Amino acid sequence: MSQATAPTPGTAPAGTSPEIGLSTDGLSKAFGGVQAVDGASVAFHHGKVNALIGPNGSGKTTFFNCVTGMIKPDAGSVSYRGSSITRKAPHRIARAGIGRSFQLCRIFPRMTVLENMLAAVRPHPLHLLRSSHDRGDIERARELLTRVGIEHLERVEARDLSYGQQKLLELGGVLMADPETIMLDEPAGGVNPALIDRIAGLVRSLNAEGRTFIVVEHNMDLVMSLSDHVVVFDRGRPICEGPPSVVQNDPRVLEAYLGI
Amino acid sequence: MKVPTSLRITALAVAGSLALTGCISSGDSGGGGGDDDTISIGISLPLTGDYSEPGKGVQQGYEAWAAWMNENGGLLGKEVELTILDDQSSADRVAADYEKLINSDGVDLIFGPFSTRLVVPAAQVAQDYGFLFVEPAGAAPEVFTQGFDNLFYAAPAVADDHYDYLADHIEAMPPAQRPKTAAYAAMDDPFAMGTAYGLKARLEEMGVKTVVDEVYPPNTTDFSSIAAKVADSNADIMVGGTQYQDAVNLILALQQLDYQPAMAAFSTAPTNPEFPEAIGDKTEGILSPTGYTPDATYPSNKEFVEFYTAEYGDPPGEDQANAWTTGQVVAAAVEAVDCADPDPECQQQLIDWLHENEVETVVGPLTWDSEGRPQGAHMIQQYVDGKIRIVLPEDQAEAEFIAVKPPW
Amino acid sequence: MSLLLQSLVLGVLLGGLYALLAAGLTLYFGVMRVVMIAHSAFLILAAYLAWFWTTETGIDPMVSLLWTVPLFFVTGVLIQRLLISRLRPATLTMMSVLLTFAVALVIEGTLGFVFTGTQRRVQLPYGGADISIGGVNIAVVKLIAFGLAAASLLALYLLLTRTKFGQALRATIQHPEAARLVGINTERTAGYGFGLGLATAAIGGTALSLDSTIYPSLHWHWIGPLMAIIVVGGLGSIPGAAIAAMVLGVGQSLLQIPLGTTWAQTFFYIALFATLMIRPQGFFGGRLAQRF
Amino acid sequence: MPSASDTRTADTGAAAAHAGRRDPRGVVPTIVKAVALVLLAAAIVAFPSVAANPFILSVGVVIMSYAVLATGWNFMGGFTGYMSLGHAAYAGLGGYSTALLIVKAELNPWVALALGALITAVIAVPVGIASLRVRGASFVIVSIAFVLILLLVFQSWGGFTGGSNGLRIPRPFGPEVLRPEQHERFFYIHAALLAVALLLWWLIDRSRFGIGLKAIREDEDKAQALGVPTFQYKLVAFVLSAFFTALGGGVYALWFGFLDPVFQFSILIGSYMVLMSLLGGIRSLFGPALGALIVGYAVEFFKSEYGDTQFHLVATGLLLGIVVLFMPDGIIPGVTGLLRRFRPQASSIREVTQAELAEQRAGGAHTGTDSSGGDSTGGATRAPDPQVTEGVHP
Repeated sequence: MSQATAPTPGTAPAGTSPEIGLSTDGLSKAFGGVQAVDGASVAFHHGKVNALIGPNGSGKTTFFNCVTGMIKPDAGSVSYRGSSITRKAPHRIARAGIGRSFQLCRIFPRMTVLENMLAAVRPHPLHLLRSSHDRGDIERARELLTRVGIEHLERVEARDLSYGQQKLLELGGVLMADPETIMLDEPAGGVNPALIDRIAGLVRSLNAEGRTFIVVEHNMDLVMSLSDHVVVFDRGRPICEGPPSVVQNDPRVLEAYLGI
Repeated sequence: MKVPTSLRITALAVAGSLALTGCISSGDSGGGGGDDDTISIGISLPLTGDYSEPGKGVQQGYEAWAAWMNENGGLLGKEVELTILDDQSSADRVAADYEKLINSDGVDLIFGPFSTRLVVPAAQVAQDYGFLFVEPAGAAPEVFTQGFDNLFYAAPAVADDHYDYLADHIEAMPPAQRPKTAAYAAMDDPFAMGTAYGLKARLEEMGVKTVVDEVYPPNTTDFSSIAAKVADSNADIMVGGTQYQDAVNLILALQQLDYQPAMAAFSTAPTNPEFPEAIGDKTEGILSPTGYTPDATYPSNKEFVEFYTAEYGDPPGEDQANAWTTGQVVAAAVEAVDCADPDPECQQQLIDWLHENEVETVVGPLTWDSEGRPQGAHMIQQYVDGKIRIVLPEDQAEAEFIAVKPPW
Repeated sequence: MSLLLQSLVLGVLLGGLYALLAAGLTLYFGVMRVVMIAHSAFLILAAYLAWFWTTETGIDPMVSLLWTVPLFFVTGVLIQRLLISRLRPATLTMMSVLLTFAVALVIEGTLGFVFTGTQRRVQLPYGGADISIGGVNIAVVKLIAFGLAAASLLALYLLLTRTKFGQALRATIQHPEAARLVGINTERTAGYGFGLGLATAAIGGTALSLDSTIYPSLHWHWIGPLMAIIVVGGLGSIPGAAIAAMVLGVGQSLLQIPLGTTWAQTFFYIALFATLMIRPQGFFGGRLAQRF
Repeated sequence: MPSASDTRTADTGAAAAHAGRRDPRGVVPTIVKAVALVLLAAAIVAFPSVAANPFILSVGVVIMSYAVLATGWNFMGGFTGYMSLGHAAYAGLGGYSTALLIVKAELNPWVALALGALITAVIAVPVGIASLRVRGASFVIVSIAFVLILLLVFQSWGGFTGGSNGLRIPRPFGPEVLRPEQHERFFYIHAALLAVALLLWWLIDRSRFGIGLKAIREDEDKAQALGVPTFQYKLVAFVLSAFFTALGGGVYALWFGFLDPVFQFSILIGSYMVLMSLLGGIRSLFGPALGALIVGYAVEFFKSEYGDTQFHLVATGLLLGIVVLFMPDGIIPGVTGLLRRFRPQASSIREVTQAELAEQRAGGAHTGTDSSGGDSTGGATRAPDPQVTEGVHP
């Protein structure tokens, strides 16, 4: 497909030094003898669509999990907008403004689509016993469901959705929590081309509204067309980064992918 | 969505079970109290569960007694019919069982359950309905401090007094020959602890030093640590507040550590016919209190032993005797006041009569204090030449007391 | 002093049996993330089989190992295949606990049904025999039980470290996804892991029958300490479990001197709570607890 | 028929449809619901006078107590999916602390009951912290271990707890209240407690807190990633669960009048709570109570019919195994699903979405077409991906 990095509306012109949102320093995580993330220091551009690519097993998902607190890193630090979120509980990181999706799409299977959305509402402790079917929340949920295109399914249990619909629901749920930065783990994995386009369109429009994206993705066409900044992972650490066009031609990337 | 359906299902189930409640009560044939020519007696026993094994002895005793009564003209000329329910060795069940026996099966009289732990909840139910409650197994001192005025223990003595003759005997020894130190190990069970601590109180009074005092949970299977302590203390007398298997385990563990006391006394276990099998030829000199011996010369005992042996092949043991005694005690009261029905007035007459009279039983004549404690004492048995014999008190002794136990 | 030494020896002997059984529990948890509540029920079942064997044939209970170990191994594989693997992965941990709990109840009930609640003990000619070394008396049966446990643990260790199957098993425990990627059939491996775990229960049960009374509800008495051991050792770590078993076994034995039997038993649970409060991943290795 | 009326409202416009969709069933089911609730309440109120004799009434008290305990258990098990096998610990603690407050501190029985449950809740906090910091396995292990440790402590600490001699609790009502009347009063007290527990469960079920808890049950990682403070939520649910279980245990203790550690801190009682809840359905408000009714009734029935065997353990085990393997959702959802399958109007998602697709293709505009039929789960299969065509929408 087109490899042109179409300038996305609302982003700063190329050349100026980018604002850093999320960054890690020397992040490491080992499972048994396997060093899944190995001293990774990465800085993601705020307000942009960042892509994280790399061959299978290069530690991208583990990196994601360390950043979002799902796994406690062995060493290193993570900071977001200038404050450290290292080893913080996942919900704190979420509340700091980082939302994420999961590699194999995860929704709440035995809850309705609407409930899936409402689960992302963060009530004030004093309002915990208020009905979850708050009118304002529901309206917002419906808006977002409409935006991702599954508003007609709001009363269906999530497990009865198709995989594609579940992916959209997951994205909707992430949006419901209203995060500044959204980390997507293989948003295009296992879905058909039409839906990929739809998801890409959503990412673009949300980015245009000022949301930062960090996307792990294997679909190179999508990565190249969507992202402003690409980080390439191999063996648990970044080996190169830059605009898509630069990264694409970097010999180290070829080497990592082809295993030369 | 799910709520109304679930509600409907629940409502349906409630309605259904309301309609079916009859099943629970009418399910058991039992013995209708309304029958004029039978007297039905309700009993709950641990037929399954942790207390099921000793519970069986009580069951046999009860059944033998009922059969004997019916062969000998019945009670008040009526046939005796037992309704035995299984309490699954559980306190909740034992209470529910008596509740059922009294209300649903309409029994005329009730007999007590087995095991101290089940006596108190059962006695509560009996008390609330005004029933006489004679029981074969609640010997622990605490049973009698609960304020039950309807409760009578159908055995010669409560747990604390089981070793009285042994204590007397030691006290009578010249001070130089008395044991100097004593080790106690008791199961955490009201009855077993009661026996050991009854003796402990007496021995301490006469200056025998307590060097080990261990209580172990009923489910203990590894006695090596307790045995290590006892062996380390090298006490002159070893007292075990035991039931059955725990005594076997404890003795084996003591043997493994090569501990040789001059006296060794264990409650309950040594009177069990399987005990010599489990211990082998190392039983010589082991002491044990007992409330019953088949050789006793009380008038009714001969009949009992003959009848029981003919029925079951073996002579009766202590549990069987206590059950039979329970039957005798209740029967004596029933014959004396000439009534046997669930009416509170009749039951109160039975209770009052027992408080004031002595009953001849297979374990001797029994009287009770106001709280239901029997006023007798247990005999002391000892393994002599491989057989368990009465050695104390001397006027009933079948064999000479072995003062220094041979090594085991 | 001699009491201390004696208790120490007793603790080590007990710890050996704990270690073997805890290794079995760890295996199940490692391969399937399953807390196998029925482990100790199978332990008691094996002890009953050994007792039954000896009372029926008069042959030493240890000979029963020849058929109980293969039987238990196959049973373990079948349990994994037919029961555990039917559960949904999402709720596996919880539901497997309930399922194995149900298995434990069925075993306990069946034992009570068949053999009644009577306490049983194998009668051995050498039941009360002892060896005296340096003022310490060691019961022969305890020594045999310990030897059996130690030999089995060693065999298990060699199997895990020296064989191809052992490597596959360890890979499955540490990183199932990665193991699948390198071509290990993790399902089958998990089944064999389960079988191995249950085989430890067969050996442990036979060892137990030598020196202990058995009754159907005895398994509750074992499962508590064993679960405490695997948590303290770090869920999923076999060496961790073995070390924790030794430490806790000896600790319990020594604490009995000042505290008495009952309070000494609480040592296991205090260690369990302390571990979860201070170091939830366990003190000796395993980090699986973190995620499961 | 409800879907038909809904579709009509839906046609009036998307916004109106959304507003009117709060209850997709419309008016009729609400009435059915209310009638069923009234009938249920009436049945419970009437039970003591219908019961043939005090024994039947006492069985009713026991079943009611089971219902309270199982519903208490379900505050944790149902909402979060964390299955405690050791909830007997909290029932026992509730019973003992109530009893000890009466016996030792000579408090009024009802004050003691409330205070006892509060004390139990306080004790549950550190236990919850220890067991909930890590996932799944530790929780179950601690739940069992806690029962075993309490058994040891209450057995050994005889001077305070009565130990193996047990602890008798004086009657809360005077001696003039005879036993049958005690049964009746305690039946109603249990019923009232059950009503309170059910009300709170229902409140939480529809609350924001509840939706967070359910999210934890469905996917804890995901819930965390969405910002649900999972540990805190779980802890609150756990303590609440312990509180109600303790109240249940306390009321039972007042009724039964005697406590023995062996029977209070019993694994079997905890497993009954799990079995009842699972059998009835842990996601349903009335599930645990229904399960209690079934199990409680079955226990009595089988005992009186088949009596003296150890088989009740095997039966409990087999039933639990069957429920776990084949109907982990319990009876209520199972029957609900069955009913839906046989309801002719029920349409599968496939139909709904395809109908919508057609509509969209034709009109291109979103209508708030009713999707209440979509709550049919029975024959639903994965719908074909409507996005294949919808993808072109802006």
